[in-house]
Amino acid sequence: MTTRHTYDQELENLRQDILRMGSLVQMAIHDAVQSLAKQDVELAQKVIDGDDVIDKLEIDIEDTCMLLIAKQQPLARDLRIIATGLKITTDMERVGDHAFDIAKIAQKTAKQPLIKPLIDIPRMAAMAQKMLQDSLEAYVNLDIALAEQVCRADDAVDDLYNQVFRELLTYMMEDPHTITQATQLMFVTRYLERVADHTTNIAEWIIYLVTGQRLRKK
Amino acid sequence: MTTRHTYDQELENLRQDILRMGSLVQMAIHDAVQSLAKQDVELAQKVIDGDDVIDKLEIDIEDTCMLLIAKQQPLARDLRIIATGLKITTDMERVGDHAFDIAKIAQKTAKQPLIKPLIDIPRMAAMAQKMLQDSLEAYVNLDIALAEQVCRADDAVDDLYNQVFRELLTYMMEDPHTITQATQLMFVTRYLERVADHTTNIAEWIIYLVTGQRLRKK
Amino acid sequence: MIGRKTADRLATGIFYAIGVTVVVGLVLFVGYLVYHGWSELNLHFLLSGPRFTKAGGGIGPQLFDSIYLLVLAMIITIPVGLSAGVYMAEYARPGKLTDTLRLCIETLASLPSIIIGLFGLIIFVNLTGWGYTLFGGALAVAVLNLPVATRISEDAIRNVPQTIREASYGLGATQWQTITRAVLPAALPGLLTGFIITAGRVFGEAAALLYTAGMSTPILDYSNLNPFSGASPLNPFRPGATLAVYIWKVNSEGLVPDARAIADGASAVLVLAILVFNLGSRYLGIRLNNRLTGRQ
Amino acid sequence: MDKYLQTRRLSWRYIKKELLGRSVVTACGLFIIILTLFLVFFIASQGIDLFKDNHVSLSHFLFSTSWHPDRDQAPQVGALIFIVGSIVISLLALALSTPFSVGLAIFMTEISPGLGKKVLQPAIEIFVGIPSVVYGWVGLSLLVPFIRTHIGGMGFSVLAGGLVLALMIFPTITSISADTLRSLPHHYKEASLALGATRWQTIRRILLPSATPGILTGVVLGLARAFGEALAVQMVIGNTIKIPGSLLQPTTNLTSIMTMDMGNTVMGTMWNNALWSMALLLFIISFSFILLIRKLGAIGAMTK
Amino acid sequence: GCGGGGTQKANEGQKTQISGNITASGSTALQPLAEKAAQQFGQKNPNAKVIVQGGGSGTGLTQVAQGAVQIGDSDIFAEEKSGINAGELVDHKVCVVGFATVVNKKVTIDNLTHQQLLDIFTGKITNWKEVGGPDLKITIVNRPASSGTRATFKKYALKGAEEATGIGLQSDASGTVLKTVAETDGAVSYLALSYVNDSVKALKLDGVEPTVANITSGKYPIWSYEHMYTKGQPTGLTKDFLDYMGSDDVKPLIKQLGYIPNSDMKVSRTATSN
Amino acid sequence: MDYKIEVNKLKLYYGDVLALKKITINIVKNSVLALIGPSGCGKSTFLKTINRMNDLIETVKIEGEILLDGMNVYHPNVDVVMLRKRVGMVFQRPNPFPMSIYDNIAYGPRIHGQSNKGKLDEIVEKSLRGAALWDEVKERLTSSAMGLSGGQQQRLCIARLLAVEPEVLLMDEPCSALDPISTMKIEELVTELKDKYTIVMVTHNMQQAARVSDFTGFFLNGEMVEYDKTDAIFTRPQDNRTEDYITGRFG
Amino acid sequence: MDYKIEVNKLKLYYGDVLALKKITINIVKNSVLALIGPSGCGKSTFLKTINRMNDLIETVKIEGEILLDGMNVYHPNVDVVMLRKRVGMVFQRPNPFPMSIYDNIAYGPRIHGQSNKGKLDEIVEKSLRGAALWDEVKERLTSSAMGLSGGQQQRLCIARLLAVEPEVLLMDEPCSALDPISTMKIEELVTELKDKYTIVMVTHNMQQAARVSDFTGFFLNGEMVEYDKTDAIFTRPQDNRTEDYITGRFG
Ligand SMILES: Nc1ncnc2c1ncn2[C@@H]1O[C@H](COP(=O)(O)OP(=O)(O)OP(=O)(O)O)[C@@H](O)[C@H]1O
Ligand SMILES: Nc1ncnc2c1ncn2[C@@H]1O[C@H](COP(=O)(O)OP(=O)(O)OP(=O)(O)O)[C@@H](O)[C@H]1O
Ligand SMILES: [Mg+2]
Ligand SMILES: [Mg+2]
Ligand SMILES: O=P([O-])([O-])[O-]
Repeated sequence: MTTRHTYDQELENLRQDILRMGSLVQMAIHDAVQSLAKQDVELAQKVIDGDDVIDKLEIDIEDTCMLLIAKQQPLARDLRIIATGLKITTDMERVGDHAFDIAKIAQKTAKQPLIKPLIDIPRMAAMAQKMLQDSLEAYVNLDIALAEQVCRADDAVDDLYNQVFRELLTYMMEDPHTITQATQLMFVTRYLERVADHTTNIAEWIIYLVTGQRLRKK
Repeated sequence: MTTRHTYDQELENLRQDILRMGSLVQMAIHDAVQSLAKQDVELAQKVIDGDDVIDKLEIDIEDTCMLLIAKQQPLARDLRIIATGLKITTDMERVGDHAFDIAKIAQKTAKQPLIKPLIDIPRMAAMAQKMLQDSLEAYVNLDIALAEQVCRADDAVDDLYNQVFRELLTYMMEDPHTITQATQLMFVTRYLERVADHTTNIAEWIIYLVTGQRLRKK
Repeated sequence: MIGRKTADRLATGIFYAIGVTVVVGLVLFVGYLVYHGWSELNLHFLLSGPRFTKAGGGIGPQLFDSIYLLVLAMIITIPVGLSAGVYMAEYARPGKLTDTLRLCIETLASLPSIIIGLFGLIIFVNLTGWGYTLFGGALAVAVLNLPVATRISEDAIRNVPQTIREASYGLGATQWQTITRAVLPAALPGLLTGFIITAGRVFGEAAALLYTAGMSTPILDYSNLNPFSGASPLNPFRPGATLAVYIWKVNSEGLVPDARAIADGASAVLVLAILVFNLGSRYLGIRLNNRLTGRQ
Repeated sequence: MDKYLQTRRLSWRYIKKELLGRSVVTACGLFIIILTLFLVFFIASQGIDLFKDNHVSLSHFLFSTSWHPDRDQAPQVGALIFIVGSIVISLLALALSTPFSVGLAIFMTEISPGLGKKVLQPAIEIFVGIPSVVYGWVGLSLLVPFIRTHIGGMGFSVLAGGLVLALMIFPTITSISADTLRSLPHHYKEASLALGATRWQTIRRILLPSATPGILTGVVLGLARAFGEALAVQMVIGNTIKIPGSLLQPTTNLTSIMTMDMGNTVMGTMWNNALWSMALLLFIISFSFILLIRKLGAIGAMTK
Repeated sequence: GCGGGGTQKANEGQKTQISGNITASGSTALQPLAEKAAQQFGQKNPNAKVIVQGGGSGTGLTQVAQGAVQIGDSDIFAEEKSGINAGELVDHKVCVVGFATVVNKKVTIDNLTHQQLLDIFTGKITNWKEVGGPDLKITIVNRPASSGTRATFKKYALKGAEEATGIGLQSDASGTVLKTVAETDGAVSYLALSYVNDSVKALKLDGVEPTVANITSGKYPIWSYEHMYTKGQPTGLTKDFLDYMGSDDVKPLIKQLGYIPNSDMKVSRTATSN
Repeated sequence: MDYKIEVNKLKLYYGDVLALKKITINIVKNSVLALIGPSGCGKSTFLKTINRMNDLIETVKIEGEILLDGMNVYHPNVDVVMLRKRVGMVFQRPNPFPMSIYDNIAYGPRIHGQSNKGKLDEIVEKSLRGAALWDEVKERLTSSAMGLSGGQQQRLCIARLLAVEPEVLLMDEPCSALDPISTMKIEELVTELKDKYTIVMVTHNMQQAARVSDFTGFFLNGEMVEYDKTDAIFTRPQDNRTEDYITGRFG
Repeated sequence: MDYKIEVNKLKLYYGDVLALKKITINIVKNSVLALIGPSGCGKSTFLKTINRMNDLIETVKIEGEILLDGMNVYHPNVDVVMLRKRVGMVFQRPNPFPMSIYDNIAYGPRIHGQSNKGKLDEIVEKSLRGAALWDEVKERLTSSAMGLSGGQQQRLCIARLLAVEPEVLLMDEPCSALDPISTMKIEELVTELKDKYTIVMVTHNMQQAARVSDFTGFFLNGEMVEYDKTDAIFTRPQDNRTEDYITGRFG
């Protein structure tokens, strides 16, 4: 039984907000890639519009963290929860930005048919999304093993990125008409790679949250 | 006269570390773009090696912030200094990452002659760098006007980015042989655009640091 | 020069010696009184009246008068002393009047009891025309004890934390309500202990009574409880000798052959009574305090 | 909403209760003042008659040893013998009891607080309460014969008076000294010991100096009690109207002569007036003691 | 006033029955008799209380004059006491009491001449051997100067000579004197005969023993009347008691306690006679 | 907003010393106002002017006005005793009366004339519940209140106030004598109480002010330097003196 | 590391009550060790075992050993008086003697036999400087120490200790009776003093422990639950009980 009801409630609210932001971001990535693959302009627009919500949520979470620090003199795990909150929102917001960027590209590419049906990009997106999902789950359950798994998964995304990048390069060389679209898709893959990177960061922060140990960046 | 010597000393140390990280990052961007322009592999390597220092500095700064929160129950400006420290290190680290990425590209492109002498990219780099420098200066002097100027400068970088992007696209279309290098350069411009973005973030945090007001993200 | 440790040990030894000496001395003193008075401590001695020329008299009337005078004196002292104490602790503002009052109380307290006795002789005995009366004695003793009672009341009331008053005012109580309902109940243990000790003083007082209440007790009719009847033990306007006075008298004027035994016995009774007063006040004070503070 | 804050159109019960209580206790305070003033006035007016009506000079009263109030011609009322007797016996009592009192106070607060609290403190309190006639009685029946047979003289003596008084004021001085020592902040001791002082050093250099005003207050109170005590002393000092040549000689003092002669002399006579002048003198002395104690109290308060 | 006043009224209310409350105070020499008599009186009249206090003759005279008591007991004539307005007091001589010079039992002599007594009490003789006794220091035990006993002793034994001050002891009351003389080697003092017992030795004066016979016949001079003074003529209970004191009921008591009934006296004195 | 208390240009003198300098502040109904400031700045003084506890000090002189529900509490017709009933006060050290728990709570109603046993029982239970103490003490209402722990005593004092149904609660450093756990409990309680009462609380603990209050006023040398929403005061105070104070730095 | 004090399996009984349960801890030379824990957990008790102030309590029984520079302080040959000179103690409430500032500082040297006026002057100045008090009091060395503010008094007490040249300073909640500014000053002072002394400090203020100490020990019910570098304890305690305590939550 704890004696700090209000505080605990506030910490719980913070966690919920972070999780909500996480799912929003995850959903945004998913939708963005979908809109790209399905050339669905409206879905893309939805993602673009949704970015504001995510940005606002980030600011709210940051404010909450600030107020908690001001009020509660957090120490130990409480402090780590708050610090983690402050840090991973940056990463999540960036992921949201990338979703926004992808959605923008989706709107641009929607005007022409796709140079080829997208397979690897959605696969990459799925991987990144899974990582995001896992890290959120790790956050919920304070599951270090899962968080470490997320960190490892980044390599697979990187491999896929390199593969898709080379593929698109080949397309471009073969058919200069595809250049515009291919460069766009190149950026998309780059973004997805970044998303995975950010997610890795988040996972690392989760490990810190649980253990208090910072992983040295690779 | 203050009565919290140790605390003030620690806050000052934190500021110094943040500034040091800022200049390191700024230098890294400068060197990376130089190495790209001058096809200087060694300089690029230096940037790549230097990234570890930046990453380590980030972790140190974060730890300092955490300990300050734990020890000093920061409020008001002190709290904002620390929160700002926690947040802008992420952005700076990202800028450092981009320098790293550019340096990597510099190493790749160094094998072939450049498709054209780089003019706009160094210009962009200079602009981004200037923004970084200004924001550091704004941080030192708690100069809101300067910070706001940094925010506005981002638009110029964006414009330049779009211009260079189109230019590179044209190159590629005209001469598919340039595609590989052009895509690399495209990423470089994209990175520089991101650097400017991050710098804008930093400037926004500086405004927050001084006024306590969060700017709504555009 | 001796080392500081040696000095320490030496000093400790000396203090122990003093402690032991005093304890032994005190035990001997009480032991002496009780030992000598022991043979007298029987019901007959305690209840029967004195004899003038023959041995075997008791101290019954004196014992009764001691208690009765005590009651009379306390009936006068407590209300006045308590009220004055309340005034000092609650109403008196720092200033000339309060200073004067305090000085008066101290002056009164320091007056030798013989002076108060002589004062009583002239005022309560001669001027009023009452002659030697228990009431006059009670008044004299009241004068003697008034400052003590006032000081005890004031201290006990002052010792009630200010916070209690604030609490009461904060709840919308008037000053008088605060005093009577919050402060005095809180001061009760202190008041009780103090008054019992005051009572002990009355019980043992002699000098002030020699000239006011007289030195002998008339033969009384203990079945007559009408306080206005001359023969009634309850008539306050009759002379009466308290135990302490009786010891004095037996010693100075007594023709009784067993004067010594009577004085011994009466002394023992007095000492034991004081013992009871002290222990009683301690016990009551502690119990009451525990009740108020919730300790077991 | 106004109804709450408005004056309750003065409830008389409320006012009465407040004012009545206040007046009663104030009256009691005033009563004490009046009583004291009356007493003082009374004693003073009685005491002054000797000089006013009988035209005895103050210096004769204070400094002459010639006490012949019963002479028909030129009665003499020099009170010096009594004054000296009072002083000598009181000082002797003080000299006898102070070292023991302070020593015991230290013993019971510092050396053996357990014993002090459980045994000595209650014992001391009981002894404060023992009536003076009992002390006198013990003095008369035990001390006087003892002195007579084992030390010398007639038994009735300055020494006997001093001892009885010493015994009487011993608990007073002890309990006030012990209270003072006890009320010294506990941390004085801790601080000293923690600096590596021995217990004796701590007592001598910290506790005693800090407690001095309080101890002195106790001593003065003891002195006042000794001065004013009547019966116990009178029973054992012999009441010889003579300045004692040694501790073993009898003497008399102010209170004794007053107890013995006051009742037997007629109001208004020179003899009686002389006795009242002694009462006045006694009052003045005890009043001076109060002033002294107040002074000491102020000093004590300053060091707290 | 409640005490005295109420008493009088109660008296007037029921004339048939004697009741009420009066106080007599004063002479310690008379006190034993007064107490005993009051006790007897009380047994006879259960509703009447006569309270007897000591205090000394001076006290008795002073208090009766001030109205504090109804009866003032005295060993001396009111006229002899300075400061008393004897005119308003009414004298009731209840008996005569004799006084003896008493000494500690270690003193082997049993007679002193007048001169010797004078010399002893004026401090000229300080050792018993000077008067034929053992080598023992003389310790004088005096009553206070205000005592009636002392006044009588001074007047008749010492012929009015002033005692030396600063020698010997002083005891407040006769009882204490008795005890002190009994316990102090070489002590000498004087006591009413009613107080004298085996613990001390009573001395002859000029060879005359302090006995009732010698007093009534006028051979032994140290005696005095025991007076009961009232302020104005006695009334009510006071009068009843004084009447009782003079009645035959008290005579046996007087003798028993060592006093001498007035009627036995063959000599008499007045306030001014010597 | 709905103001419970309006303070207009309040000045207070202790003798000649100006202890409160033109304080003007509106206190929102059902909110918690925290007063912070260095020792001796006048927080307690200000608090006590609201229920006129300062009347007890003779040298006090007051100018300006304090309106409680629009009525000036310093109006000569105001019955101070009724005012204090409406504006209750909790002190720094818990100050239960040395009586039973029950009698403590019943004290207020009794002095205000309630003597019906059933009613009193009801009030006692309700007040104790209101102060979150009922469950802890219901088994021992007749035992002495002095036997409670410090934190319980402080809640008892609050319950005792609630029993006279005040509208405003003034709290002068109510937790400064309590351990951290009890402090937390009182803070939780204050948060609950503000639904029904308007609360003004002095505290030296910045974080406490930040935690429990809606508004915060910063006093310095008898002046109200800054008054704002609590979140604003503690993250972005406008006045440098406020900043210096809450960050632990002084001029 | 260089240990100043080694505590091995220390047990302390008050009568039959075990108040310290097998405490084992090594205290690094020239470091500040903070002891934290709930009220009554034995912090003060532990502190007092080090300079044997517990000897004053008769019921105390001690097992295990405490080595000061390798010497067991409970060895029968140890001179307690000298031990206390080496291991000085600062108490919760400032406890200057009621004498002048000068005499307060000179007290220690004097009882240890120093009577040379020049030497004493020197010691007084040096000690006051060491306690960062010299500048504030140098003009009034002969005035009473009781006239100083609480914070100054506490520094005076530290100066008084320094005058007997101790090696270890034990501080039992030295700031709990002080205002925030004085607290800061003492904290600054402690930070300076650790260059020369080994300091063990009890505090209830987590942040204070975090601020001034190098190591922190957490006591609970007479047990040393956790002992680690301060930074670690306050950001990542290993034991859940420590975590609960420092975050203000209790079982
Ligand atoms: N009864 C009084 N008489 C004269 N001056 C007073 C009185 N009470 C307080 N003061 C002065 O008024 C000023 C404000 O005191 P107040 O008690 O209101 O301060 P505070 O802010 O509550 O301080 P703290 O935080 O120490 O409780 C102080 O300078 C104080 O000395
Ligand atoms: N003299 C003593 N006799 C008996 N028990 C004692 C004594 N002193 C302390 N104790 C008990 O020992 C335990 C530890 O007390 P200690 O004073 O060391 O606690 P603490 O941690 O310093 O607490 P606080 O934070 O309140 O100062 C407590 O349970 C206390 O009741
Ligand atoms: Mg205050
Ligand atoms: Mg402790
Ligand atoms: O008491 P006396 O009989 O001596 O007057």
